[in-house]
Amino acid sequence: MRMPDTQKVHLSREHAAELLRAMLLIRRFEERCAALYSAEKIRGFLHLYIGQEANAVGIMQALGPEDAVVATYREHGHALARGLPPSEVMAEMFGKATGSSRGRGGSMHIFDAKRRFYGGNAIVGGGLPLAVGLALADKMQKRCRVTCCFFGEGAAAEGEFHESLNLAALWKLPVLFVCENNRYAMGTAIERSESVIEIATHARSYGIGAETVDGMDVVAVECAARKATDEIRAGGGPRFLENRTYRFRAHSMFDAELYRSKSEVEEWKKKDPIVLFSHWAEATGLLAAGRQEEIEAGIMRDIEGAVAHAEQAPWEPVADLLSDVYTPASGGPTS
Amino acid sequence: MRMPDTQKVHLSREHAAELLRAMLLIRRFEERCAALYSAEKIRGFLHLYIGQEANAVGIMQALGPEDAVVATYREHGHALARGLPPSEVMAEMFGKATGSSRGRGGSMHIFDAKRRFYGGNAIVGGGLPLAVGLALADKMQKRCRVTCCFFGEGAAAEGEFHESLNLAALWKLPVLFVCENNRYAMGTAIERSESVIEIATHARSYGIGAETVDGMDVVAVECAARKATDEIRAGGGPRFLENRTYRFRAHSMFDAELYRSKSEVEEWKKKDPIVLFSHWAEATGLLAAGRQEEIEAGIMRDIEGAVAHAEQAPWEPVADLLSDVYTPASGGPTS
Amino acid sequence: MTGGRKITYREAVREALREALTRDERVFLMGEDVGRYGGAYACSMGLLAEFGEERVRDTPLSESGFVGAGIGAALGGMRPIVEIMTVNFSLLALDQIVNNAATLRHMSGGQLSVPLVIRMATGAGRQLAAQHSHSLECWYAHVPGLKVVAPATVADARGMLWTALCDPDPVVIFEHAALYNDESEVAAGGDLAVDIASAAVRRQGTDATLVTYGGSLKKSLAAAEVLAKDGISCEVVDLRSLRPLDDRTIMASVAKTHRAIVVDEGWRTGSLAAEIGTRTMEQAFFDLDAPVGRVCSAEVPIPYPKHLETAATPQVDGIVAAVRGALRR
Amino acid sequence: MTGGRKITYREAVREALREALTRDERVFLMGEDVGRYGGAYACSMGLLAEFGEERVRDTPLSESGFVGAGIGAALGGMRPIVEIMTVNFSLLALDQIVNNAATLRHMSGGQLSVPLVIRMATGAGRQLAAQHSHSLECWYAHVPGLKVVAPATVADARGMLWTALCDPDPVVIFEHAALYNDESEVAAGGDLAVDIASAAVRRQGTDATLVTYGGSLKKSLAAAEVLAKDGISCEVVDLRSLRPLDDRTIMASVAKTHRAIVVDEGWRTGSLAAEIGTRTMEQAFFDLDAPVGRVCSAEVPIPYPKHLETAATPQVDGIVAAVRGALRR
Ligand SMILES: Cc1ncc(C[n+]2csc(CCOP(=O)(O)OP(=O)(O)O)c2C)c(N)n1
Ligand SMILES: Cc1ncc(C[n+]2csc(CCOP(=O)(O)OP(=O)(O)O)c2C)c(N)n1
Ligand SMILES: [Mg+2]
Ligand SMILES: [Mg+2]
Repeated sequence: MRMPDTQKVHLSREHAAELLRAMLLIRRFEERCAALYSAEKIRGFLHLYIGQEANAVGIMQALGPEDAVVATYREHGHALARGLPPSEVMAEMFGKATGSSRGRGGSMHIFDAKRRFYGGNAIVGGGLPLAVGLALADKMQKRCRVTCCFFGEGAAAEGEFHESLNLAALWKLPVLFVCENNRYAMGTAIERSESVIEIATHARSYGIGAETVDGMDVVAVECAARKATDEIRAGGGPRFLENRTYRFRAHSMFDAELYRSKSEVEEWKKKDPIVLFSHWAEATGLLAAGRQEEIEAGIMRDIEGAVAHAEQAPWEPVADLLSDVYTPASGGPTS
Repeated sequence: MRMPDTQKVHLSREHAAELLRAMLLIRRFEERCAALYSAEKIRGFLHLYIGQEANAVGIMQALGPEDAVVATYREHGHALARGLPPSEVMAEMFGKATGSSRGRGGSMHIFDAKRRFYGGNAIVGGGLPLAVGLALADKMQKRCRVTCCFFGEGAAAEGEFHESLNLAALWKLPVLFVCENNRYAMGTAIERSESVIEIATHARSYGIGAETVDGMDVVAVECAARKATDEIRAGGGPRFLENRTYRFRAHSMFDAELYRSKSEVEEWKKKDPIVLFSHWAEATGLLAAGRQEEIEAGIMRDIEGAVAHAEQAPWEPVADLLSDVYTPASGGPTS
Repeated sequence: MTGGRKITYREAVREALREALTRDERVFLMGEDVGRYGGAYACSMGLLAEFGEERVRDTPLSESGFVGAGIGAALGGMRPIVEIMTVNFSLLALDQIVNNAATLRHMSGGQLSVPLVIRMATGAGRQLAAQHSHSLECWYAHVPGLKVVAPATVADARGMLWTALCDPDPVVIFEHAALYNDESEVAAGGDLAVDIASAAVRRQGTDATLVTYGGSLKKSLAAAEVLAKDGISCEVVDLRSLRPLDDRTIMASVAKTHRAIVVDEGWRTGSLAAEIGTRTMEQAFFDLDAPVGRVCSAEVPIPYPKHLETAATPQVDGIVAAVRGALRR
Repeated sequence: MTGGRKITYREAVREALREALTRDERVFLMGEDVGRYGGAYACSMGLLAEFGEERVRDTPLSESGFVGAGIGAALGGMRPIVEIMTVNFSLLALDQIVNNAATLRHMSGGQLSVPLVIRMATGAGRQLAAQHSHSLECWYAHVPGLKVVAPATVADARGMLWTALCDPDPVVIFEHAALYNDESEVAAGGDLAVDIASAAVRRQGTDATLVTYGGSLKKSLAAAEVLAKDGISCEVVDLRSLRPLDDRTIMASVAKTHRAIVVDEGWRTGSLAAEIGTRTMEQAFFDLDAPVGRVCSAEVPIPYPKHLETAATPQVDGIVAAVRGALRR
């Protein structure tokens, strides 16, 4: 792994440890989720992010608390990287009342208004217009904020991709579009879904500055994100990153993975973002020997805590089923 | 007007007269329609094609009877250029039972299965997927045919534009996409609807060969269409033409045209495709003096005939209201 | 009321838009041709000049995109009014409306709200043929998380918008295209906001109840007029809110008249009229002297020619006949 | 019948697809992940290898695009089977279905037909939360020009596809996702096509009629079983066709039982159950001893946790209670 040369990131020891910690948290959290799925504690769909951790973690480095994030059904990684407490995310996976969305959303619908984490959108492409709107609100209210929207390369075939990119570009909105191109939409390889497989090409056709990024390299992702968000904050309108990445696991827990070869998966696993980064950081002296073990231990404690919390957390009472379909009578006009 | 040099069209006297006749037929037919609208013989929406005649007429020269055409609500021009009998088109405008669609569709929904004229689609962008499907059927049945799909530049913002272009390119389908870029979608100028105003740029981002064509020059349009359809028939997959054109009239009969200046309209009227072509054809000797008058006279007779036909044609009886919602019991399996 | 003045339904919508844009700077109007063109139905004519292009925002033809952007802007603290030119094009935005606008509050455990107003023209009657004549109010009224209103009068067109904007949840407003030229007196000045949760009895009567909304109110009132000449007294209930439905007002009327006919421009099968029919049966079964009748659109893509369009959609004659049928006279 | 054999609903769908692809070379299957993945519900597993990628066609995620392409291909002489992975995503394709598939025949004056079959999975019950648990059959059943069927049994899953393909008009097939693992005996060999126009009485009874379809049939039969133990005899009508509705079978049953309860997983307001309730009132008012009851989904975006999902959707207990309520015992 080389340092990306587009823009030097100040990689302090602390920051390196933080990057590693954030990626490891996602990895271990999700490994645990897979087990909990088999144990039938987590149900419904569960889309693991394992292999793609460098993307959420790298991008989040460039976002502040005032910025907004819109993600997909494969969003546990983004939620954790955004700083949502693992206990709340885990409780959500269990469907418990202390979960991020009070347990109502589960794995695919993690929301956190305080942290400006706007889901958790399970309709492919459905989050993009929301991101455009959030950015529009910021622009109209003259707030210097970025809305970051994650989606897969499969979403690039949806009409909403096109409509959203055009709107964002036309209105010069502060959106960072992040396409996590993991080469598959469920079982459909990008070659079978896109006539032009470089998604960034499309972005450019709207006049949006777009870059292709190594999505297995957390530093490269961070660099690209910092550059893009700087440009957006400077009023340059939307930017687009196409992160080349890979999911190591099946699409969901129902997927027999008939559409790709074991050897392809093994090839990509050699680029494991966590292994590559930790090796590199150790080699360059950014990560002291033994530090990773410490980090792992801390993470395992957090995850145990999260699971314990989720286990004992209460279910939402059935009597509350209909609450929040509408806002309780709010007592009148807004002005 | 210069001869386009991309590909010489064999412009016999006959052909020149035919181009002129076809454009004039549309012009006079629609002028008559406008009057009939005021006379309340035609109702609903009426979207005149006046100013854009070179497009339908130029393109149709490259299509044979086996090819298919999909158009929009501004399709009288395409219908007439495709060879639908003026009397049937006029009867349709009147809503009479002898109309192309038995009067049920009116101005926006002219269909002619025999002539493979598939409407008449009033949802902006809605025709594009149909064209993709018609072409898919041809490809799957190994028929060497082209499906030509007309739409406006406003449609390029719709998600279906994106989905259709991607599908056609991905599957290498024999579709000729013709974007009639008349600079306005109702009252919205292209600069306000497209982040990149050269629509052909988008087409190229799907890997589709695309050209920008002077849509006021019937010979240029014909040349471009012949080249594109030749490439398509040779198995090259879809092609895209962006025809720069202009509508001289309001969007529909309800439009007060507040969004563009009279002088802009006047500027464009100097490029009147009929005037330009007839002057050029006369100057080059392709059109004998007096020939245009003859043609005009013939057209006026046809239009009078069409109006007379439409006037006296019967209404569909109310008793038939529900017929053709479903196919009458067809008596069993298809095989 | 500080004295009435006559305005059209279109002017009422325009005044309501102007008032909203004036009162709350978070309000903006967005949609196809709302700006330079002045709105497909001229409802926003002049507002671009008055409020500027940030707040009266022409959009590209991207129904899903800009409706979704409206939802996002609402999440971001704005109070968007999104105009979908007509209900016919709203099909392209249904995913955003059903899967985002309607669900976000509940699905996020109450964290988010979507204070969005979507306006759209609806209905047939102007010879616009099959793709431009839909009445899909019933589809929207089916969706938990949405509120749906249908101003049938000039006063409601004037008043409902502000109330809808004050609502913290997404409200869909259906304006029947045949109403824009209607003229009527409305109160001048003062707070014109109206209740958007309850039905209104537009005419008192004792023999049968006509339950209706939107573009069918006029026809129902006209039918009541015709029937009155024969001594048949109809009560006419204008639903106003299609979701939630004001069962109380409907049932109170049925308790009095013992007969109900629903007049609804939607296609008959699966219409809102079906819902009202079943509710009435559920809640007032033993009050009913006859089954609840329905006057709906014929089950056919609406054809272009006037005589067929008229035959396909509810008309005064059909309403009169339905009432007579229910009364067996 | 040449002797039965046990297969699952999923296998029945797969066999039906295989049969269709074998019998008519104009038939092809197109949709997201129908090929290499084998179908989101594994219904088309193995078909790609058998029929090749032209005829088992993986599409990009472009619901409007490929459904529209299916309509176009049907116009072009093919017999496409378009799979929309689930009804939830069909919202993105509704414009094509409503404005093109359903209208083209009528609007063209009978010149065109659209022999298209659209299949989609529907329903809740697998903890997939608000955006993945819709039951929007009623919306489709509202649209003239469409036919809508809901195979509730393995035999119907096996037989309805071919009948749908033989239909010259667009047919939408709803497969409830909770049924795919159900197993049952079906006839082997021979022509397995079934009538798709009429309802079936799945259980005879005398005290009340349960009218239902799709994923709710099992629950209704289970409720009938429970009630039978208390001496309450329920007739269970499986609608099978949701458009057109087979009124005759429903009314014949109601004429016998005098009480009807509709079990329908759609949200209550504006549900198909409302239509059936109103029709029953219209056609059998004086046969009814009680208002037609409805067991529907609660009006809430379906939540993820099992206990809430269960509470939100029709269950055996609720059906039993509704029948008892109607019978006052
Ligand atoms: C509109 C829509 N169509 C289909 C689906 C079913 N589906 C869920 S995830 C998925 C694949 C998406 O692929 P991609 O966008 O590349 O994201 P990834 O899963 O690879 O992260 C599909 C087809 C859906 N959720 N929404
Ligand atoms: C989906 C949809 N949205 C809006 C409309 C209303 N509408 C009809 S024509 C039109 C403008 C289309 O412009 P363009 O595609 O450039 O074609 P032109 O009218 O210029 O030929 C609009 C907005 C529609 N028919 N369909
Ligand atoms: Mg992917
Ligand atoms: Mg245009």
